[in-house]
This record gives sequence, structure tokens and C-alpha cells, in this order.
Amino acid sequence: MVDYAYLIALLPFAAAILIFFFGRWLPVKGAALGILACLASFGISFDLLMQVLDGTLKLPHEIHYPWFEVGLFQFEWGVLLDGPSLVLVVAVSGISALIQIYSVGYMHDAPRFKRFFSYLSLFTAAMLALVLANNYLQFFIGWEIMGACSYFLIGFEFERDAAGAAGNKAFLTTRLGDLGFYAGLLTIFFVIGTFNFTQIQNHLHDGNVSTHMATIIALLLFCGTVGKSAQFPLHVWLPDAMEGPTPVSALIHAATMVAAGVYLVARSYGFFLQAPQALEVVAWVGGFTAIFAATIAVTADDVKKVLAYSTISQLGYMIMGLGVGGYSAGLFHLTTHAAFKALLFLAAGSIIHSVHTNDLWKMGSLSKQMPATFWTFLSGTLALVGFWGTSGYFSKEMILGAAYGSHHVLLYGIGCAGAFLTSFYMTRAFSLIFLGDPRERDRFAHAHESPWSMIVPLMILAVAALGLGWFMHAPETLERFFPMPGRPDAAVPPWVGLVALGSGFLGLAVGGALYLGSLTLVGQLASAFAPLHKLLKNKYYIDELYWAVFVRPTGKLAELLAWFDFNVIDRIFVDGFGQAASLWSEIQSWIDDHLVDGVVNGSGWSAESLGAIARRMQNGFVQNYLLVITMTLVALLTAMETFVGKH
Amino acid sequence: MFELGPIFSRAFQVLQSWGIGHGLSPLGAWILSKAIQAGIVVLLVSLVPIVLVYAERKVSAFMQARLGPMNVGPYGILQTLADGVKLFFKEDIIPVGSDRLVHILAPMVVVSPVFVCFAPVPFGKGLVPIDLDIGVLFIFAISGISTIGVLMAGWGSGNKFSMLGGLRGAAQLVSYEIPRVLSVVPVLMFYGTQSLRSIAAAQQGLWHGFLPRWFIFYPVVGQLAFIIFLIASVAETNRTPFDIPEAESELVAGFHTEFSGLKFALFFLAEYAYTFLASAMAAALFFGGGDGYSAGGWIPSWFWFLGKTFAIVFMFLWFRWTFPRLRVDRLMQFCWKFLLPWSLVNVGLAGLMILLRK
Amino acid sequence: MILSLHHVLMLSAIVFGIGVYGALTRRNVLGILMSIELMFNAASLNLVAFNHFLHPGEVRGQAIVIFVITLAAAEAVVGLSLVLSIYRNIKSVYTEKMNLLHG
Amino acid sequence: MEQTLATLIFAGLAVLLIGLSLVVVTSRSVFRGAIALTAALGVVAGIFALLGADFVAASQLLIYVGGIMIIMLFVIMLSQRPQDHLDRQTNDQWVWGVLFSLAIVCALILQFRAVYRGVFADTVAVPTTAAIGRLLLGEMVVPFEAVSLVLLAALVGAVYFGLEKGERR
Repeated sequence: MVDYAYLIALLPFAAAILIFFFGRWLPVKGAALGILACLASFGISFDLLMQVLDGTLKLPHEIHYPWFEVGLFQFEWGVLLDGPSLVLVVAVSGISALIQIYSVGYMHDAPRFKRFFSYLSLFTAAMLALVLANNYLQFFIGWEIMGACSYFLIGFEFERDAAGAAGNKAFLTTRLGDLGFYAGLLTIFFVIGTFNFTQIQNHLHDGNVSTHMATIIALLLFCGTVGKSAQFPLHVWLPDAMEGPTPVSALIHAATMVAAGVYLVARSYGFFLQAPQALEVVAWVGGFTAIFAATIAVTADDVKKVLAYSTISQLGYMIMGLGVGGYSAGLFHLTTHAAFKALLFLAAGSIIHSVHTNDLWKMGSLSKQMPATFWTFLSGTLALVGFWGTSGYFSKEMILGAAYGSHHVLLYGIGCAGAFLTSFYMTRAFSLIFLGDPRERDRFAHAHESPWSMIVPLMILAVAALGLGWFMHAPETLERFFPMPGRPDAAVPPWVGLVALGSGFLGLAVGGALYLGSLTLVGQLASAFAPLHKLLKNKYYIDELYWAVFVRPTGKLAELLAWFDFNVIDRIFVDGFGQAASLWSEIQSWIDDHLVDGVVNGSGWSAESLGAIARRMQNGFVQNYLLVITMTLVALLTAMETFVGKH
Repeated sequence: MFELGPIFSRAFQVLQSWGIGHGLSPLGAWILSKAIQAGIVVLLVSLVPIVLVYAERKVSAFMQARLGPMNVGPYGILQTLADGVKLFFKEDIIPVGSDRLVHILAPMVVVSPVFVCFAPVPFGKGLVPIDLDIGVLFIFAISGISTIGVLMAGWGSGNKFSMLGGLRGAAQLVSYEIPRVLSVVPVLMFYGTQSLRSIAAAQQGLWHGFLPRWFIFYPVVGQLAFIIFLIASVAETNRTPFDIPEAESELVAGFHTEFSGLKFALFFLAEYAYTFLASAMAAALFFGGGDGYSAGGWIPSWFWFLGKTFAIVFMFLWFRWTFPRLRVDRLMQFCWKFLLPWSLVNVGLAGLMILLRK
Repeated sequence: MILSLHHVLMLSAIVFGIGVYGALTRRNVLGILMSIELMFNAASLNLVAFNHFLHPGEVRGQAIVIFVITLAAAEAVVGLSLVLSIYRNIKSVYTEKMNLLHG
Repeated sequence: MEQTLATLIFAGLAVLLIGLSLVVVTSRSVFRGAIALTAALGVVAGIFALLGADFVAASQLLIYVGGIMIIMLFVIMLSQRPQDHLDRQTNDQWVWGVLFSLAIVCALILQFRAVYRGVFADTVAVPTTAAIGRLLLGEMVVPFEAVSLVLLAALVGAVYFGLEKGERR
């Protein structure tokens, strides 16, 4: 069976292609095929997991296939089965299968149904390929395919401008992080000369990589994580990604995209262990993101936005866990979070499907209309807030314990505060949705329970969300699946966990007190802390800041250059220097206009010369480009002859 | 008994030693003998069209129950020579507004490759001008140059009918080149060589004591290959029913409308020389070349070879006076939708046969 | 003087340079395409020369030339059909006339 | 002896090739340029044959002269107007073109002279067809298939671009 491990990624990939081209003629427009492929992947990976538990399969297990050679370097594609990859593969394929089943009900009358399932399958395949990868190159391929898929899926309902814009934003923002990741890959190849994880690990073990280099590589790779896992300051895409259909949100948040970033850190943990400073950066970025996102979630009114910020916050926890040396804790939380966040999103989707709104304030008292959704959402909420005994409890405790154990007391405090906020905003959302009085009679009356295809996945996930912790929390199990590649987890005094649990309960209590009552107190509080409320409501104005600092100047610069193209340079070239005088006056007037408009870009002279350069480079005359290429070639040849010297 | 091969090789040896004796370097003597060989081939190829034109007139006449040329010489044998002399003395017209250089070069470009193409043709035992290792490919490659000449003729005339004729001609030649080459591929696959001499030599002997081991007698593959080769060759030589490039009723006379005198004669020479070349190739590829029932006996191999070649030439003439001309779009459809697929099928069949025989 | 590798390479360098010049300066797109063919051939010459002089008895360089020729054919076919398509639209084959996307 | 002959032939072919290439890039008539290019390609085939690459030489003739150049002449004939040979055929940057192509030639020649001077070969040319065939269908089968795919794509693309507007769907 283990020899067929590559099928885990290949089956959904094949399904994606088949659905895309032949979906029209397949059962359920191809959805059945995608689900079957995912279930098959799940079956294979689950069987492998069982073999590991039996002890018949020894981890890590690596399979190589040669791919191509460049000079002395061999590239390969392969499968690296070890604890993290196996657990994640099981989680990803299982959750993806459930989400696809759910989507059949959720998307039943959406346009481009077939394409949706094709994308879902491709998304899953890319994630599985990434998780199974035994080298960075394959990892990167999966990573980029996921980037493309997220773009397709977030902008799936591209008829709405917001969806298209969100897709663009997600793509471009993560791309910014990918740039770092890419640079990191190049550095790795430059320094070590291989992409294979095991070989890299050996090199690191032999001390072939200096701390200095390891720090650079680790930080560059972490850029990728920051983009993909939506850490501060590149977190902005994730809330907007809620424009995609809810199953997509579930897939992105629970199983695929954001998990990839955390997984990247885990895969590159060797570098981080060599670079304590980088690890420190990771821990603080994670911790800051955890509390930062949690505060925003407190005021969000859109149920999906609440969940989105909670995802960012939980990802912050994982990153922080990894950063403070809690390798197994971070990965454990990744696994449990996949289960309960998928559950929460799907349940939220079920609610939205029923009441046709995202706004918390328009719901209320839905527990009577949708009992199944109510109970499953409740179990998801309990897991997320870390209620004693649920899966979230174990993993979050471990992260906080690791933070304390590695003497990051401040981070531990932040984590506890985050736990408090998490309980608070989840209680708030939960109360507003299910309890209290129905605030909109019409919606309440028309609310109904979702179809079975949506409920059954919810129930399965609810069981996982509640029970996964019991199954996995034992140290020996964790040791087996997430063997620490460095220092062991430090022992922590018992009160550490109790404080964390206590802060969670405090959040529950405060939230319950505020939102189960008359809600007038909420309004009073909001007006009492109006500036703070406004700040949170506007997400700390990060989007606006980015808009003002990056997007707008770029746009303005483009406008400026375009204006030059149209009005200044064209005329100089067309009319020649004979009309320089009239042009001069035009330039003058233009400068006046723009100075008045407040866009300052130096004097007219510098602008003119800048535009002239830009114009010369971009004159649309192919042979001129060719000339530039030739110039470069000449320069290169000369340089080669001068510097490389004679053989 | 009457084999020419040994005689020729002896003669060239004598010639070379004579040359060395008279102060030539060995290399110079070698070049001299090769030059004389080339001269013989050129002479032969130039003379063949005279015979062929006469044959064409006679064949057409008999098919139409006429007598054909009868007045110049006995049975009109010298008619072609007389025509040649007439063409030689005709005025050489270069149209105003044409591209002079291209106009003058065109007939030369059409004609000169033909002579080169005869280099690897095995006229008989020991009668191969140069036994090239890439013989078949060489012939196809070199004869492709003539197409350029056709286009040059169409362009260089400064005449729209010529231009259209040139375009049509080139399109036709390029298209039919493909099935023609593919039809030969099974032969190369079976014999594992491209040298025409080796291919012809490999077809010696008999099957079951009576059937010659010629390629045309290979079941299905042989016949299919030959038929496609024959049809494509007819098209390649611009002969009816594929004479679209020079269709008189549509395009005056196609790409050679504006050519007169000797230049016109060169086009004619090329057409007949190519007909002869195609027949010679067919003889070597499908009919065992110089092999015959009594080869090595009293009938010499070169005679067998020329006999087979002229038999195939006769088929070309026969076609011309039997079939009507195809319309231009039908012509292309026939090539791309019939000949090409079937030639590909044939290649597949040949592969299958080779596989099964192992 | 006996034929040596660098003679062939010099020839190919000159042909390549002529090709570059043509690609840089011809107004006619077809001229540019032809210059590109010249450059292709210079490269092929190099490959065959290296094969002949440095690795006699092997044919790897020649096999790569076959690829070069094939790809040149593909390039020419697509390029020419594009030229024809452009000519149909703007009735010109001069590069500076192909500026439909130019503001 | 043989070597001298080869060198002489090479010198002749080289002069011919350079002259024809110059005609290609300077001729006012594109058609003549194309004819010169055809001849130049033939000369290149000759040099291939001289360097012992007989199969490649024949392929060069078959594909370039018998295929590519014919299509090119086709397009030239279809896209030329009578007044075209009166037009200027070089653009404004020809000075730069001369400069940079000269620079490239000089740089390349310097490098080649420095590195590959005095590398001779006195091997007898052997038949290459079978060896190339074995190489293409053995070790190089993947690029071979890839090239076939490229050709197919080029074919489809060419047909698509060649269609009249109304015929595209």
C-alpha cells in the first residue's frame, strides 16, 4: 500500500482534470467523481495511518522518482511519509471529502457547478501534493497551484465586483509572501545544493549551514508563511476571502491553504532550530497576530468574518507554538483546528444557506429551527474556545504550556488574553445566532434545517472536533506522530493550564452575561468606548493604510506616466522639436494642475525625464526591445570575457 | 555478359592512372573521373526527355487513334529534336515589370536539382554514380529545391496568372511531398537502409521459387505503398490529372506563361526528367531495381532497370491521357484527407508486420 | 591551413551577427523572421561543429540540430500565419505599423 | 590532401554563406532576400555535409528549403504590394544595429579564438542515420515527443490564425 502513496495526491488531480473536461457527462455533474477521489485518498491515507499504529509501517518512509537533471543537480519528485505529513494527509483528504459532499447540497443551484468541483479537487490535490512532497520544489509547485486555485475559488462568484477584488487581493497578497519564499528556495539551493528535505536535514545536522545563513533562509521562508497563513502584516486577504462560497472558506481555512504556511514552518524546522533569532521572530509574529486578530473579531458583525479573524488568531497560536519550540503542540493544534474550523464554517454556511444573510444581528433564536446545526455549531464553538475535554482544549493548553515552559511569559500572557477574547467573541456570535429572541421575524419564520448532504458532514466533523483530542493528546501518540526534531517540550507547573482554562471560562461568562441579556448593555459599552470600538470595527485601519501607502501611490504613478505618454512624449516624438515651445507650455499647465491636485512628484523637469525614460523603454516598438536585449547580451559577453577570463 | 558496371569501373581506373601519368595529382585524377561520371549522368538525363516527349506524343496519338508525328525522320523520331532546335532559336522574352534576376534564375533552379538527384540511383550492378548512405532522403531533399524554382517563376513573371500558378503549384508540391515520403517509409523500415542500391540489392531472389522478392509483392503494405507513391509522384511532376499549376483553361499556362525559348525548354526538361526520376525510384524501391529473372544471365541488369523504369513511365503517360483534371480544392482534399491518412496507416501496418515477423 | 573548430565557430558568429543586425533593423516582419532563421542556423552550425570536432563518432549534437530545425519549422509556421493574419487586418507588414495597442 | 580540399570547400562555402546572409538582411526586395536565404540555408546544409553530418544536411534541405522557405515565399507573395520594393527596408536604429551586431560578432570571435583555437578532427565521416535514430527513440525520446507536441500545437495555432474571422468559433 505504501508504494501507492503517490496516488493520494494523484487521484484528486486526475479527478479535477476529468471533471473539468468531461464533467458534463459524469454523475452529479462530476461532483461524485471528486468526492470518490477524495474518499479514495482518505482511504489510502487512513490505511497508512493504521499501518503506522500497528507498527507495520516505519516512519519516516521516503519514495523517490527521478524527475530531471540540470548539470550536476538531480531533481526528483517523491513522497515523504512521516508523522506530520501522514496526519495532515488524513485530515486534508477527509475534510475535503466532507466539504465536497456538503457542497453538493450547498451549491446545488449555483452556476458553474462542474467547474467549482474541478477547482475543489485541484485545490485538494495541490495541498496533498504539498504535504506529501519530499522536496521544496514539489512543495513549491503545490503551493503555487493552491495560490491559483484560491484565486479561482475566492473569485468564484465573479459577477460580484467584491468577489473578484477579493480574489485579486488574496492572490497578490500571498504573492508578496511567496516572493520571500521563492528567494528562500533560491538561497537554499545556493547554499546547500539540494531541495530534498532529508538531505537538507542531514546537512543541517552535520553543521554545514552557518547560523547566519540559516537565519536568512528561515526568515525568507517565513515570509511565505506570513503570506499564506495570513499572519500580520499580510493577514488582510483572509477576511476578504470570505467573498468566496462558504465551502471554499471552509476548505481554505481548515484544511488547505492556511495550513500550508504552518506546515512550511514545520517542514523547515531544522533551519529555525539553527536560527534562534528567527524562531523568536516567528513566536512574536504569531503571538501578536493571535491577540490582534482576536480583538478585531470581537466587533465583527459578519458571522464569516468572525470566523475568519478567529482563524487568523488560531493560526497565530500555531505559529507562536512553533516559535516557542512547541513543535508537536503547533502541529497538534493545526490538526485539531482543521477539524473544528471546518465544522464551524460548514455550520455557518448551513445557517447562511437557511437565512440568506451573513449579519449576526439579523439572526437569533435559530436553535429551534435548526437543531442539528445548533448542536454541531455548539460543539465547534466549545472546541474552539478550548472547553475542557474538547480537542481544542488539549492543543491550546499544549501551546500555552510550551510558551510558558520556554520562558516566554509575556507570550503566555498574550495567549491567555487571546483565549479570553476567543471565548468572548465566540459566545457573542453563538448567542446572537442561536439564542435570545429572533430579531427579524421574516427570516426566522423562513429558516429551515439544511438538507442531509450538508448535515451529515457536520455531524462527522462534530465528532472529530470533540473526540480528536482524547485520541491524540497522549504524549506517546504525539511523540509518534510529531517527533520533535530538536529540544523536548519542557515540563510546566499545572497552574499554567488552569489559568488558560480559567481565562477561557471567564470569556464565556462575560460573553454570556453581555449577550444573553437585553443587549442594551452592549450598545452602552460600545458608545462608552467609542474610539476603541471604531478602531476595532475598522480593523485597525490596516486596509486603509495599505491603500494609502501602497495602492494609491502606485495608481497615481501609473496615471502620471500614462499622462506623460499621452500628452507629452507622444507629441514630442510626433511633432518633433519644432513644437517644443507649445509643448513646454502644456507641461507647465500640467504641472500646475497636478500640483494643485496635491500629487507631488518632484519638479516638472524630473518628471519629464522620468517619463521620457519610461517612454523610451515602453514604446511598443518590438525591435527596440530587441535592441535592448542585444545591448544586454553584448554587456554580458564583455563581462564574461573580462571577468571569467580565458579557460 | 553485357554488364556495363565492370567496363565502366575499369575505364575509370585506366583514366585515373592515365591522368596521374600525365602529371595530375591523385586527387585531381579522382576529381576528373568523377567529373566525367557526372557528365555522363547529365547527358543521359538531358537525353531522356527527348525520348519521353516522343513517347508521349506517340502514346497519346495511339490512345486517340491517331498517328502522331510522322514527318521528321522515320516515324517522326526526330520531331522532338526539331522542336528543340526551334525552341533554341526562339526569342528570349523578359516581361517588362518583372523581377529580372528572379525571372532568369527560376528555370535554372527548377532544372539543376534534377541532375543531382540521379546521383544515388542504381542504374544497374556497379552503375551507381555515388552510393549515398542517405540516398532516398537525399533525393527527396534535393528535389524539394525545384519547388522554390516554381515559386520564383511565378513571382518573377510579374503576371498574376503566373503568380497564382506558382502558388498553386508550390502548395500542391509541398502537400504531395508528405504522402510521397511517407509511402517510402515502409520500404526503409523493412530494409533498414536508405541507400537505393542496398534496397534494390535486398530484393533479389525468389519467394516460393517463382515470385520475385520485390517490395511490391509484400502483402497489402507493398501495394498500398506503391499506389500512394505513384499517385503522389504524378502530382509531384505536375502531370495530369494533377496539372493544376499549369492548367491552360484556367491560368493560361500557369507559372511558365511568360517563359519562352530555352527557358521554357528547361521547364519541360525538368518535368520529364522528374518523371524519369520518379519511375527510376519506383523501379529501385518496389521492383527490385536491376534484378530480373535472368539477371546475371544474358540480359544485363541495367537493361532490366531501364525496362522497368520505362514501363512505369508508360503508366505516367497513360494516366495523362486517361483521367480528367481535378479541381484545385478537390486536389488538396485528396492529398490531405485520403493519401496522407492511408500512408500513415501503411506505416503502422509495416511496423506491425515487422513486429509479427520477429 | 587546415580546417579547425574555431574557423567554423567564427563563421557561425558572423552569420549570427548578420542575423542580429537583420532582426534589429528590418522594417518588414518577414525580414525579421528570416533574420531569426539565420540566427537559428548559426546555432545549428555551432552544434554540428562541436559534434564534429570535440566528440567525433557521436551524434548527440546532430540530434539536437534536428530538434532545432523542427522547432524552427514550428516557429516559422506560427510566425508566418500571424503575419498573414496581421496583414489581413492592417494591410501592412511593417513593424511600426503594428501599433493597434499603442495609445 | 583531403584536409586541404575540405578547407578550400569550406572557405568557398563560408564566403558564399556570408555574402548570401548579407543579401538577406540588406536586400530591398524581400522576395530576393528570401531567395538568398534559401540559398544560404542550402550552403549551411553543405557545411553540415562537410562536417560529416549527412542526415542533418539532408533534413536541413528537406525541411528548410522544401518546407519553411516555401511557406515563407508564399506569405511574401501573398502580402506584398507592387510599390513595396520602393520602400525603405531598414528602420531608424540601423546605426545601433550595426554597432551592436558588430560588437556581438567581435565578442564571440574573440571568445572562440581564445578557447577553441587549433582543435582539429581527422576522423572519417561515418553514416549517422541509424545512430541518430537510435538516439532519438532511445535516450532522447522525451524531448522527441515533446517536440512532436510543440509541432502539433504549432499546426493547430497556424490553422487557427489562418482562418478567416467568420470561420473562427
